[in-house]
Amino acid sequence: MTVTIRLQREDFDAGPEIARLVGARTDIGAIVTFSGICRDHEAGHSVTAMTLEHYPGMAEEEIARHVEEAQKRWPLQGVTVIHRYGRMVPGDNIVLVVTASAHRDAAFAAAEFLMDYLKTRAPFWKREEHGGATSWVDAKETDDDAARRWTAAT
Amino acid sequence: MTVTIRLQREDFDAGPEIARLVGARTDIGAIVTFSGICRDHEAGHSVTAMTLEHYPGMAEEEIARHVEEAQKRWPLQGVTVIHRYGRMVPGDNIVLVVTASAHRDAAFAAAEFLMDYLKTRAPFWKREEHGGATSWVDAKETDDDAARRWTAAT
Amino acid sequence: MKLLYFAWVRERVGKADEDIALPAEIRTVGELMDWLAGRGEEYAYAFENRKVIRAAIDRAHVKPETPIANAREIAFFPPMTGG
Amino acid sequence: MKLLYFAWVRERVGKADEDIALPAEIRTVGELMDWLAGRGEEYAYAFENRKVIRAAIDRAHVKPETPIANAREIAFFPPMTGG
Repeated sequence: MTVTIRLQREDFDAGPEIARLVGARTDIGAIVTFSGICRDHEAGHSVTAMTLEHYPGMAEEEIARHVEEAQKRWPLQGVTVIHRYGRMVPGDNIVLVVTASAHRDAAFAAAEFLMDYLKTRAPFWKREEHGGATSWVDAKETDDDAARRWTAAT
Repeated sequence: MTVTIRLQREDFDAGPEIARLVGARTDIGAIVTFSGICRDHEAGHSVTAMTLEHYPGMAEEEIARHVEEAQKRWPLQGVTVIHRYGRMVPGDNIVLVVTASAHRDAAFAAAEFLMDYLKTRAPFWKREEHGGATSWVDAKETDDDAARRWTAAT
Repeated sequence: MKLLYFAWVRERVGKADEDIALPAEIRTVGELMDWLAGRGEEYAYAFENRKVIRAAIDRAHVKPETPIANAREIAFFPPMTGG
Repeated sequence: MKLLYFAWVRERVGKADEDIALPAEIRTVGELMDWLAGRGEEYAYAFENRKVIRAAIDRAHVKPETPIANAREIAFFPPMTGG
């Protein structure tokens, strides 16, 4: 199991991250990649920029705990999580999750699981800029609901 | 809605395909990418190579029909499907599906939907090479079940 | 009418496609499979288990009971294994 | 003990972190929030709606009833909005 977790201010590129995760392995059948991108709108209003604050140390540890949990639930061969912090404008990458497995259902499920948990449990906070003002983004109930589906059945 | 469907003998690279789909748009929030890769094993036996035969013309049309169906079901901003044919060895890319949406649940669902349908409805057939022999890959019931879940509820 | 064969159906029939003049009494895809199966050993082998063979008319999936009607191109093949 | 504040909790308190000597009678995270809220206007404002504030002890999520025990680092922050 190849695990890469990185928090960084810099941009990332999905292609090389996928290639790095696969490397010379020939037992991987499915790679699922999620790229989260800064949008120009949010709940009906426009967004001109966004700043992501994080809790250094805890963010890495919390992501690592969820990667471990994903490994327990699905037969994974590799996971990469990259989360940016700092200021981003619409079109900029925010987060990348890559999961590798012999089978596509495991790769899809693990990527969704990790994204739902990053949204609701990883210590990141978004502050939006819109029309000269800034405001902290409220947590969404739909994100909490999405995260809860992974515990409801167990 | 940006739709790209390509059948090709040549390899592809997920990174540039994602970048092409996003382009200069700033309204996309989520990109889900599925890469299907030729594995060195299948149902317990080793695989040294695989040849993909397809029905030219119908393959493109069938994929286009499912992309249209995905657009009806989810608010998508772009879909790219690339499927290779010809001979591949373990580690080679076989298929790429990229879905773009403002929201991650739509992007995930559409990518899974398209993969389930590519597996069971797109006219491609795999012939494996293993230990000097070749054999046609049998369709999997689990793939049929996966495809059926998209119709069961409607 | 053009017939196309893919994967092991193609291998068993021994050709990828052929042009054929159908008897007028063949009205459905299933009837066409029955008729083809009687055209010789290789066809009998290809169509021995008709339940697993899929068909497409003019590049769209159809069922055995689908009428052939004005089909230009009919294809027979095993269950798909793409993706 | 080190206290950390993030996002609007940090903005309201007016600092990102501080070292603090806690009274011995404070045993849980919830009791610590109550005590902090009484430390002045900016704290009262930051902790006015304690139900929405989340906490972590030594970089792991905890609930208000979690004992502080031997915590080295306690953080307070709003619900997370990453990803």
